[in-house]
Amino acid sequence: MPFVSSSRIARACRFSFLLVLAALLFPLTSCSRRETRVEIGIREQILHVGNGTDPQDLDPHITTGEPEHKVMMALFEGLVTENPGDLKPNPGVAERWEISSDGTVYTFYLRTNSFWSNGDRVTAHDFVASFERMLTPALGAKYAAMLYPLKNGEAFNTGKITDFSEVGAKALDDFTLQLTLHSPTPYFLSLLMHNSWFPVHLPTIRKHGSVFDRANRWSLPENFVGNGAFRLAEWKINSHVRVVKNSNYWDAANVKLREIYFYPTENQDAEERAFRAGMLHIAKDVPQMKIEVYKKNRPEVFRAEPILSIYFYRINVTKPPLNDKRVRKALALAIDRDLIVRRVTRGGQLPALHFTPPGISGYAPRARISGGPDEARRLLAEAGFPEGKGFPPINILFNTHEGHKAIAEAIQQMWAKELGIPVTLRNEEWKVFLRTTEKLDYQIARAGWGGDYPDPNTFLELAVTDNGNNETGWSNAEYDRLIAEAARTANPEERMELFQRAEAILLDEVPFLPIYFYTRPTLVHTAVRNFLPNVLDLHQWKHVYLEEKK
Amino acid sequence: MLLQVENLKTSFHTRNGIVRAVNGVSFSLEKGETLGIVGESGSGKSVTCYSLMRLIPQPPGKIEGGRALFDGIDLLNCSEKQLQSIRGKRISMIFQDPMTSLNPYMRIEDQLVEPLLIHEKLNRAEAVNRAAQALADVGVPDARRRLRSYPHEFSGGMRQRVMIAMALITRPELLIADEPTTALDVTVQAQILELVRRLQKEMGMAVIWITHDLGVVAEFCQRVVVMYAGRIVETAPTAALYRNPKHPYTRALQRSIPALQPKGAELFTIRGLPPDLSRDIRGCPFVPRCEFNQPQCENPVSLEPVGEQHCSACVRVQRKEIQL
Amino acid sequence: MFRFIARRILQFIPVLFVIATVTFFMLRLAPGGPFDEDKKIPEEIVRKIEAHYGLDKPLWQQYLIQMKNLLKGDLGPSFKYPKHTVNELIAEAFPVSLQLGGLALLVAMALGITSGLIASLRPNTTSDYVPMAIAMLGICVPTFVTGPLLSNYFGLKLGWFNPGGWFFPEDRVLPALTLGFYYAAYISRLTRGGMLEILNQDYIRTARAKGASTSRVVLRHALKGGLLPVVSFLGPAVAGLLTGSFVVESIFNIPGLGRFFVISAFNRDYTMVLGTVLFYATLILVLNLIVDIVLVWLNPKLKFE
Amino acid sequence: MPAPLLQLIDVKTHFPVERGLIFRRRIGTVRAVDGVSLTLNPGEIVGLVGESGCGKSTLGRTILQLVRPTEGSIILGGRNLAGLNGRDLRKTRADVQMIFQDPYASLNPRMTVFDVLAEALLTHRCIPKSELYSRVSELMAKVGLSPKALRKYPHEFSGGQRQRIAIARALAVEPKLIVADEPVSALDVSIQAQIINLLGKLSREMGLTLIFISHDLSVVKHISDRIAVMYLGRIVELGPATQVIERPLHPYTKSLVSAVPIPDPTRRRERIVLSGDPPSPLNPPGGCPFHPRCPWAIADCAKIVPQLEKFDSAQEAACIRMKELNGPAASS
Amino acid sequence: MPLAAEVPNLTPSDEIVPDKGTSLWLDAWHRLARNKLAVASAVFLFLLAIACFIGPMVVKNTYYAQNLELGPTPPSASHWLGTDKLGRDQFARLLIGGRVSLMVALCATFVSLTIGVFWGAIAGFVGGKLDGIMMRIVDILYSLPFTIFVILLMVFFRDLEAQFRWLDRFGIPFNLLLLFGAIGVVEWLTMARIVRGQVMSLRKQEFIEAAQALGLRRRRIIFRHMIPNILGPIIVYTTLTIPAVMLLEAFLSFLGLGVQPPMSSWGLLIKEGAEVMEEYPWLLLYPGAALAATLFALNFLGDGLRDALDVRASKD
Repeated sequence: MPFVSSSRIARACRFSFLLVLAALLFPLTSCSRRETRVEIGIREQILHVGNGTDPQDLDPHITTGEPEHKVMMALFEGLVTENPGDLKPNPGVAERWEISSDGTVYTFYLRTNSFWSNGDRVTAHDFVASFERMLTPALGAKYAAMLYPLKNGEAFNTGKITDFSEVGAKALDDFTLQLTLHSPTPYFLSLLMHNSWFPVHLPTIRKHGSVFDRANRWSLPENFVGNGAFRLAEWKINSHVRVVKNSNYWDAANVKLREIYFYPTENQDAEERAFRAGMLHIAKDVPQMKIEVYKKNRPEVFRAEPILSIYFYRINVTKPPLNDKRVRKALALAIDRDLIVRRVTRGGQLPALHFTPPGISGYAPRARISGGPDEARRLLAEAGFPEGKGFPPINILFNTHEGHKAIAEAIQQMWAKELGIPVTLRNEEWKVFLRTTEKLDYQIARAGWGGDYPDPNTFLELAVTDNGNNETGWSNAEYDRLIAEAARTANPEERMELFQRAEAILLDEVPFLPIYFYTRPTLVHTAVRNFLPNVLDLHQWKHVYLEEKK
Repeated sequence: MLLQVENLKTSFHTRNGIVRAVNGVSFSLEKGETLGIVGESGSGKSVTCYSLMRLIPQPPGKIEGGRALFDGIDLLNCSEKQLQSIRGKRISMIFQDPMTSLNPYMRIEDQLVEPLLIHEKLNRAEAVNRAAQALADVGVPDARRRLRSYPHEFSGGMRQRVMIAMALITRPELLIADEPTTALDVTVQAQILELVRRLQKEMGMAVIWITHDLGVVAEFCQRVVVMYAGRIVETAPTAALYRNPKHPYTRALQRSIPALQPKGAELFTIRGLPPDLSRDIRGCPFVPRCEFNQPQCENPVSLEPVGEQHCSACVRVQRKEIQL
Repeated sequence: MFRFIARRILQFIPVLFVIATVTFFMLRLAPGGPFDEDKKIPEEIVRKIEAHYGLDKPLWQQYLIQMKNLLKGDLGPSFKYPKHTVNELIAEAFPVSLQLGGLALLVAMALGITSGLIASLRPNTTSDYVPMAIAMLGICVPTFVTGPLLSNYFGLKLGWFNPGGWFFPEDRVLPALTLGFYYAAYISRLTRGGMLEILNQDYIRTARAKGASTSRVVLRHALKGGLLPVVSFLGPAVAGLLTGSFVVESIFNIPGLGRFFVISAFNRDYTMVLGTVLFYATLILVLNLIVDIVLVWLNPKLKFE
Repeated sequence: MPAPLLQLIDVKTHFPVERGLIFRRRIGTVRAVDGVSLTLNPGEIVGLVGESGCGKSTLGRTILQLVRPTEGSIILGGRNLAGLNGRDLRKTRADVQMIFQDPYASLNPRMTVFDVLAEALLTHRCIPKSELYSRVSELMAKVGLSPKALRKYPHEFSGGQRQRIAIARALAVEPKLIVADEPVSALDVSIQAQIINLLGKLSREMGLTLIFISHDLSVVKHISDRIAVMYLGRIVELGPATQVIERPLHPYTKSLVSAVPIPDPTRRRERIVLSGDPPSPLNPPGGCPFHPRCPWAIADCAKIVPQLEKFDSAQEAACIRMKELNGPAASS
Repeated sequence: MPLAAEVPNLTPSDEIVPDKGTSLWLDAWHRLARNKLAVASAVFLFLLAIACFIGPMVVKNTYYAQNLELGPTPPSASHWLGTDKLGRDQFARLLIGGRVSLMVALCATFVSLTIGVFWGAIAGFVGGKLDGIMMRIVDILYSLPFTIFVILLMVFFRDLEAQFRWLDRFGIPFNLLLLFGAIGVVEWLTMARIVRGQVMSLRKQEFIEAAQALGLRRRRIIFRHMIPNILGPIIVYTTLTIPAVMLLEAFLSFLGLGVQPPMSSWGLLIKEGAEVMEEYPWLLLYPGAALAATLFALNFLGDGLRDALDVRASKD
């Protein structure tokens, strides 16, 4: 027991305690009810965007991710750009283009008033040099394969030839660029919108080191030169990227936004809070459990647009019992996809009864996974497991994520209920998960796939035997043939027909078990204009502007 | 009369009941007098003095009653503020264990000047001068430099000197010394005794010297109070007490000291153990251990004069039934 | 004292060496490489990238090169952020963590010490039980609960602060409170324990016998000794405040080092992980050293041995 | 003359003071015990007195090998303890036991008396289960404790009783020698008497050899056969108890004796008040270690290290002026 | 416990022996039994444990049965604590989660007690170079990246999983064992430090010297004389770390090490609840309350245990 009578000290302490609290809360006296960032933004044409993960780099030849792509869409302009909304090719640096009748030679006529942010003119040579850089093996560009449709592109990239002049990219003059393709690639113009086709300013790159050095620091804000509607002003890792309007841009007169801030928002809850607090105009994601709240209370800011992505399970077809397609089909039929999208994912996703997502013009898959639980039970019995008897426990592997877990839990229950088969779940950390699926060390594994361009090929080529992303052990000669033939076919109708047949095989064999097509639940402030929904969730920032509804 | 304590009662409220550590103690002290309080551990001698200064940890301790008039102020009932102005200014204390009684985290200087800063409102420089002087007065060599030291850099004896310097720096009227030499070597004890004697003479203060060492009392005190089980059992001028103890306990105590006994002979021992103070003791608390006990000893007793300035709480002595 | 510090710093070397070695091999053993992605990249390209970072060499060579670079203080390039070196990334992110941790430390000390003091002055009364119960709650409520709670309440409901971000001075308040609260709980308990012990010491009685007022006794005499347990706790605590802030950094979207560390571990950003581990290990060692120095400074009885 | 039980030959216990960046260097030595030679006969009680810091406790712990000596031999029953290694040492531990000063710290607060004593009994000997209880009771009875208290914990006993338990524990292993380090300093006067009586009785009845360390001269005088006075790690005077106290030879002993207050106000003694504290054993003064404080010191005292010299048949002291100061006349 | 077992002959034939089984532990037990708060806490924890281990087999709702159409609902008659977002009964999930969390707590306690106390006691008692090395090892283990370590652990032992399938029958998936291992690795470090500090201050005590003088072996001195005397801080630290361990489990399960869905644990429930605290507060409230109540009970029990083991306190 202390020797001190304590009342006075206790009072003093309580007082100082309050003092500390007061000191801590002091700033709020000055900052309650001030103008929010969003409000200032609307006034000043400054857009604040939640952008998912932190961009790793802003060098279009190095990066592979979507967040980087979105930032670079502001910083660079390719030959063609997306038409907001339907993503049809629009003129970009190329004012117009001509396609040869066999569909293998593209001639682009560049606009003469396109400038780099340092004032240099953008020329056809810039594009050729950029493609060369992209394809040079020493750079180790991960997405170099995006340029493989170019004649000899793959050969150059894999070192089989070393002379770039053999590659199908030529500058006929300063403003005429001719690209020769290896085979007619109907979606070629869509490909050009990807950041791997963006031009880079080689003199700048050379100034900061070797052109083929991944670590070349030309893409840091102090060195950066781009040709987009905006230029890079600030890049604070894990904090934000700030781009400001590029006055040298050829169409600068029509660019209304003065600045765009891109914030990394890995934590969706934090992103949603930031949006609610008026710190973001656009929140890239909405936490699952908040979706209904927004749908109900603030429908004007909530969007859930379908995007070109599918959520599916890979099935390892190399081991019993999953090597039996009847079993796989039974599994596919026993899933109540409607229930999953309504009650588990809740984001307006579409139940996936086929593999290629809807929204690709000219292609709507005819084949469907059809039948219900009864059919599933029949198939399972046929395969030798009536009412699931004797069915060995199968495992669903998913990478660590709340959402994946919930879906796996739901499917586990559905299979147990409808088919009577025991299912275990297992989650693995992302990189471990990648290795496990790669080694086919799983039975059923969660997967997702987003299209790189609006064409069935970006989905259906996955299941081709030697495709690195097949990862199911499934191989079908007829399927491979159909996809290969489609690649050689220039006639769109014929081509689509080939894809229809391929997809029918895929749905009959079920190496991929489709679950749902993604939507991108997004929160967009009502003042954001010209931010049009599209299936790739790509937005040309030059069209976007802010204006408060009257 | 400098201090008059009347019927002081202090108890501790513990989980195992109320321990009546001091149970009706009365004594008085003249200016400049040296009073010894003798007793074994648990006899309440220290609690008595802490009660006077209200330094009993509260809870569990509680001063149940009594008065302690110091120069007209009742120390037991005055305000905390008034008491604080007396503590360390007019009444000072030194404690048994100089190792633990000095704050190990503060320099000697800061501790020494504290009474001056509190009570005399001196500025720092003056106070430090006084502190250096006080330290030199108690015989700490190289006082100015040592002011900057920490307690652990001193030996036990030196630390006790520091304690004394600290206690006397305000020239108090009363010094209460709670076994200040128990933890020290005999040689150092001798030094401290000499020192206090000298300072007492210089300042003319009164001293209450608490100890269990009859030798120290004999050398140092004019009058002695013997305590047992929270009560005073005997009080007398030193010489009278030693020559002619009037309580069986005092007598037994004396006989158990080896110094007063022939070498090698069996020492006198008091049988049994001190009483449990959480029990209510109605009669003489020494009864169970007393060699002279009789049934009448179970009746309440009080301290009565049995000689010149000599009081005893033994009924049988009071009735002159026994001669010790 | 100089010798003491010098000797301790020399002792860091073998410890850091072992940490670097074990971390290096642990990282290489962990499945998944820094360039694995769900969309498979052609094998040759992966090899090119690996060659660029020297990952194609035999493991022992990589190890030697890495160690040599570490000796030079070069933590290497980041795999995730190809345009940045690990040194730069740490230099950019650490000040943020430092600020957050420092403020959280202030919060923890201010709340912890005052509430601990209140509790210790009247043990076993309401003014003891209430702060201690709160402290106990503080220990069992994780930051991933307090963070969103504070953010929702003060950020959204009351609108006093931004619910996240690291742009304005007031953005520091909520994260610092979140992070500090947990430690405040511990400090509060330690303060109470330490003060209870000190207030029972003889020298407190001495101080009172000198006529010192209660506040003087507590503040001048008891506090220094009573806070010793808190100070010894601060070594690991400060390290924890700086390293353990991943959750808070993520909840409040703060560009701090904790987030880097965890994300780079998931990305298998070998150099970044190794760099941050070494950085943190050094930090912990240095903090422990500082705590030891402070302990000696606070407690004159101790000496630099 | 029987064979000595214990022989200390030039025992030194030094503690190095080390510093160094990586390789630690010795920068000084605390000479806690600095060349003590002493012989104990069976059944003898030798008192060891001196101020705190003089090395008397260290000497006691050195004899028990709780601290290993730096130099010298400790020969107990013909065997040099100083040279033994761990295993042998543990076996011979039973031969010497210790009673500590603080009865509150020397008993494990979480062991009952029975556990304490049973552990001691079983450490070196095999005692059948059935006998254990009676043996423990026996021990308790021997030190004057009721066997009923066997299941109690130390805190339930008074200081004196605890010291009895500690004595019982020491006796349990049937040691040849007991080192009692200030066994009564922490006790009240009346209790002190009981313990002194008990130790005296045990020594007489069991022929126990005892080293009795104390700073209280009257207690030491009362119980000991011989007294050794220590100062700064050395014995400065040695002789029969009464003689040393009543006719001290060494100036240090003289001042020590004179400092003891006499519990009788009628008797006064001329006091030699020593100034200051004993010097630090880290840097002991050259020559006679006492010379800086000695009222009779002469120039030579700072140069010559005095050795113990016989004054008469029984008493010896280490002072170069011994004869001069005491003279044959003083020895009457 | 080796502490009590090492004293043979505690039951002498002589019948005068009062209270024959008395040992520190039995004594502590009696004292503990008198502490009402501690007893209430112990009863609470006991009932909780019973409920968690038997409850899931008894209650009518299972922890895995979903009702997707129902979704998250607040507490009602059919679901006492409401349902989670997949429409599962929160009460049943709380019980099954408690099973895991309590096992984790037990394991962490066990590991930190065995390794931590042993390590710290040896380092503190022997001292010198050995102490230096042992403590540097602790430093190093502190600094290693835990996440990577967990991933490694998970991957390396994955292949062994098949051989430990039989454990599933007892409700202990192999994964859980790995989880215990991972927790064990971190949990003993701080304990070792605390114990070391305590042992070092105890080493100079006279009764330790007395034990040495008796010629006792080091092992016996450590286990019989030192450890019983530092139980207080050990118990207090243990009770304080248990909630931290339970939350650590959530992190590890999140990484894939630990319980696999649809099983759950309090840590996971709290983590999931925290994500929806605005919309469905009961999903955070009940698991949180369960954890807090357990912590409080543990704390009271710990304090009671400490007091009970402190033989001196009983007479104050």
